[in-house]
Amino acid sequence: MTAQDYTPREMMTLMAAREIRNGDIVFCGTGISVLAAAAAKKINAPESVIFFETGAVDSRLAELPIAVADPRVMHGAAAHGSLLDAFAFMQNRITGDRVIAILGAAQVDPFGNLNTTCIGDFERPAVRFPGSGGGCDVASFVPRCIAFMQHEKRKFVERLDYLTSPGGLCGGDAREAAGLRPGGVGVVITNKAVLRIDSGSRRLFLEQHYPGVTVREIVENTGFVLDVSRVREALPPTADELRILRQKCDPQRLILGPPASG
Amino acid sequence: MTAQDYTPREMMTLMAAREIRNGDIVFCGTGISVLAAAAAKKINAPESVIFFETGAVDSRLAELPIAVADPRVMHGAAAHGSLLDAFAFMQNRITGDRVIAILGAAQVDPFGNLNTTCIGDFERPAVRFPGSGGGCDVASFVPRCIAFMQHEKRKFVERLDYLTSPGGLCGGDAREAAGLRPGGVGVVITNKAVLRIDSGSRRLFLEQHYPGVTVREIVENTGFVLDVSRVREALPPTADELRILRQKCDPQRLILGPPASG
Amino acid sequence: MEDKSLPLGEAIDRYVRDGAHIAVGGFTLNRNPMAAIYEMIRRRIRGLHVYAHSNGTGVDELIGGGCVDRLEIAYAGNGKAAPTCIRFRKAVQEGQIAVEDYSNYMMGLRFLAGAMGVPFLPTLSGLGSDIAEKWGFSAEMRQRDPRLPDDKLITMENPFGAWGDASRVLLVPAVNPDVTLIHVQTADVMGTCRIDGLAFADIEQAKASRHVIVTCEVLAAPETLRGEPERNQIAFPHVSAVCHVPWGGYPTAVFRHYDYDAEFLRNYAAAAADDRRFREYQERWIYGVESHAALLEQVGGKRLAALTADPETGYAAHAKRG
Amino acid sequence: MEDKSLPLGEAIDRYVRDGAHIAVGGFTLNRNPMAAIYEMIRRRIRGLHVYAHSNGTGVDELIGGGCVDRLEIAYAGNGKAAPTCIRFRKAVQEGQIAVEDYSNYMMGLRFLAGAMGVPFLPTLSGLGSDIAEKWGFSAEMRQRDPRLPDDKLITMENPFGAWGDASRVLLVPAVNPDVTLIHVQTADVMGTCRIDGLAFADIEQAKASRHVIVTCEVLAAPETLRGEPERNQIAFPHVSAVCHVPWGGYPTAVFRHYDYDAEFLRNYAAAAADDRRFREYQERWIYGVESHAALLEQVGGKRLAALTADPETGYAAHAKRG
Repeated sequence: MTAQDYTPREMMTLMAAREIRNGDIVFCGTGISVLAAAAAKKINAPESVIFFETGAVDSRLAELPIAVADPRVMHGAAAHGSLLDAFAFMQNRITGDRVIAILGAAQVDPFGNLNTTCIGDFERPAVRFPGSGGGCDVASFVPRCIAFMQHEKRKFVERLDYLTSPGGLCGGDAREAAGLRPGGVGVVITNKAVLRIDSGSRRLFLEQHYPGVTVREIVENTGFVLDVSRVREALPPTADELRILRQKCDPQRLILGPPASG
Repeated sequence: MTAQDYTPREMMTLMAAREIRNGDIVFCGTGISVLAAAAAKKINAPESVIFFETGAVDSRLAELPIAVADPRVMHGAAAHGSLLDAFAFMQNRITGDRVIAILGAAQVDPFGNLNTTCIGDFERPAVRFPGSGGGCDVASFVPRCIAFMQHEKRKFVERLDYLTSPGGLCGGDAREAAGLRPGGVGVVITNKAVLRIDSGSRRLFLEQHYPGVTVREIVENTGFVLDVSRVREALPPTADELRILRQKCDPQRLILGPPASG
Repeated sequence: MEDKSLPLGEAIDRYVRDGAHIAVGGFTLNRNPMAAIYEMIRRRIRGLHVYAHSNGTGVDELIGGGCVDRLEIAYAGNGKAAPTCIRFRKAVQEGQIAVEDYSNYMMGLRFLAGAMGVPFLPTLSGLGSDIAEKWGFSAEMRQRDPRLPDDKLITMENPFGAWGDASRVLLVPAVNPDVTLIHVQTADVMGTCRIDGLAFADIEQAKASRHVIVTCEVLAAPETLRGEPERNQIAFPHVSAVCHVPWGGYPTAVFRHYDYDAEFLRNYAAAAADDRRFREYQERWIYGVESHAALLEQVGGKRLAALTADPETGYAAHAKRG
Repeated sequence: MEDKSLPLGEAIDRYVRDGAHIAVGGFTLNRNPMAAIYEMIRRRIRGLHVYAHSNGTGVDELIGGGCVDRLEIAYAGNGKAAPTCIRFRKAVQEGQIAVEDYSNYMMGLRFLAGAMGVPFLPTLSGLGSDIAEKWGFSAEMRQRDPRLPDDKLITMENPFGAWGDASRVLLVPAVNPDVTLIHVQTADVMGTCRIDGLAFADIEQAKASRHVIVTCEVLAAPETLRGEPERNQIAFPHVSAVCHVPWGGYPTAVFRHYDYDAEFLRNYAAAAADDRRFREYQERWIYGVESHAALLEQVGGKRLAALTADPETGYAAHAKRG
């Protein structure tokens, strides 16, 4: 199998799926986030539980939802709570500590803080994004968060235009000093690489580059200084992973998009 | 019809029922409180709504409940909320301002504060009562509260052994100064009389004595100084009121107890 | 028994004034009170102050309809059709509306605080974030307007020390809208409501509100709803008006009744990106029809039939959504 | 799929230690987890710290069983049978248990705060009352015990000024019990629960708790409960153990299954007033039977049949209760 056999989007999805462990309760957003959770459940973590901020717990997902309020998240769930129930579930340490969350972002800084609000000045932005949604809440509450982002220099920035969802804030013990519990984004998965928060420096470092992507290409597409000393090549998707992802998780390619040309 | 034709308990129930107006939402406790609400709905306020701290709204009460958690409050209600919903309904001014509440008490002071907790020292009481239940909450939230009590000197006291449910606190603007909304107990209905809070002095005064009960008897059975200058005789129950109360509201005399001997 | 049923147009006229503070139910592409929203646009309501969490479809239409001056919101995206709602984005970037940002949980808590009748509720969300730091409504604007709290959010030390494993909390102020508009599966003429599937924040929005306008798929007999009172989430004392509007959530989904119309949402998004095409869209689907029933007729029975929910799943299984 | 079903005795052994902080579901004479309570008494659990709102029947039995050292409670009455619960009154008057008083709403909010994961919640209830002023647990006791907040309640100025029409609020601290025991109509082996009729504070109690032991009338297939997820109030991640115990709420009522046994409650109240007769009661109904099934057998099928709920009303219509 060569790099041409799968798309970057497939690789991203599977890299996130691999972060999920059996027994994890997986907080899903819209799009690639729910696809990664669905893939994990079918591949490596059959006893993981998918849940949504809209309040559905252990949704069956006979079809892929295109939004977290899609009626497809309602069918066959164990229980339907409210928006408030879903966030209380994460804020409460007894249940919240078992949650792993998958979030999207428009900008990430070296400490894993996320911007999903705007580019430019908040009051009159050059580009406005949808805003926090549950992102700020989840990043505040959940010990393990995965962020998805396209790997572009303007997205990996030294300083966010707006800090929507707290990671390590300005590093060190800033997060705890602000009153937040330990947690926030610990790993960023892009179309080129996996970046992880170093427990000492509390900064993102380059952990894995995808097959066929050079470290140099990654560094050039990252807007802040990146520790690359520990980088290794990511394991490409296995044939089984790809088969299950394509045939069982998103056969309509609603989220995966166009297939690989190779 | 003479005074012998009805019991003091029947009179108390009907005096409370007369306080209820069409459109009122009636918060009921256990016992005579729910009976008064049921009587009002069948006699003078057919469009009143009965509701319970346990969360039942507009219960049908095909049979009388002997507790607010009796399954008889559940049957045929418009909706079942939680304990929290029921109290939020009263704390919220939009809905709470439409509520009239009927509470029981072990002691009442001149300002309409109630004790349902204990006689003697709280830490080692001579007599322990059940405690607040929802009483403190209701007296804090609801603009119009009715209290039921047996008319005894040791129950109408200058100073409560324990202030469970706030009325006017120590009088004047004490209630508002404490941060409470206007409200609390405005009327006390006993087996002998009706006492009401004066809007000026904020103290209870004797408003009505029951037929056959002298003002002197009432004063002797009240442990604090009572303004009797405005007293009038209460209208006795009408034949219709008694018929509906006995035949439609409590035919088993579960709450009314033994019938009048006369 | 008070009968609160009335035509939707009359309900809007009676309760939604220009400048009103409103909240709308639903979430992105699900159970938005679309018939009510289209009716507000048709009646050219102006100057609304809108409280929203993730009320995608409906809020974006209201903004596009020129109804909204101020918006307090957590999320303005609409699934695959519009990762950021397009009229929202345009209005914010061009400074046409004033926006204050919160998170979904904060907005949910603000409605809950309003429903509970307390001035605020605490959370551990957002400490150290720009949501707490940056204010879209200035301190001056807040002080001038008695309908706004003086502070957006307040960070406070935990008065119970380290109790609850928290050193600080963020306090979010209560919201009490003038009117909340929701669309539910079933209601009776008194106003009692039953929601199937996820309730989102509809219940808290309704209970926080001075008036509630309910549109419903099915107008049931009170006796029917009272057979299972535990399934009725909103009791009649909270509700001002009940309007029977089948398909009143279209083009968003209503669980166990119909799915969202992915094609309509996609066409909306495409039109919204261009002012001229957007005016054509509004002319055709909102101003050019006299009611929701007329809008549905224009959609056509065949297309609606394809969206009808499978009784087993509650949505239109195998519908074309790509 | 994790199967959490196990015999009740094993569940108690596994999760309820001497000295545990526990909460029990139900309200006065309805849906108390009586089988679980009798089992705790039978196993002579000691030193419990109990959090209760109005959990009449169950809490009074636990006190009578000598299981309770400390009690935080709003209301200890049991309807017509016992305006004040009798073993509770005796234990308090004789100083055998330490008691801290709250209101029902305060206790409900304390469970909700625990369920939400916040250190406290605000209310306007109890300002100026002795509930706020007098502490049953002294400041010294509170400071010594890390399982208790240092303050019973805190009165605070409204930090948002006059917002929400409130000058002050009372803050109530969160409760997170070690174990909550509830009895529900239906559960599955994973732990998902469906409660019919009023839920009281069971849901908040369960969600606030580190462990939850559920007893149920009916052990249903997960697929059955998942057919209507909106009717399931507690999802399986909150639950540690599920025990199938039909009539597990007896002698309290379980809506749509059976009524309370007014005679049993009356006899209990009569026995509770006298130490010797109370020991006889316990010997006969608790220590002298090996399980709830054996207790029910002693009650007899005929008496239980008379309590069986009318399908129309959910209780035993026309039952003798006087």
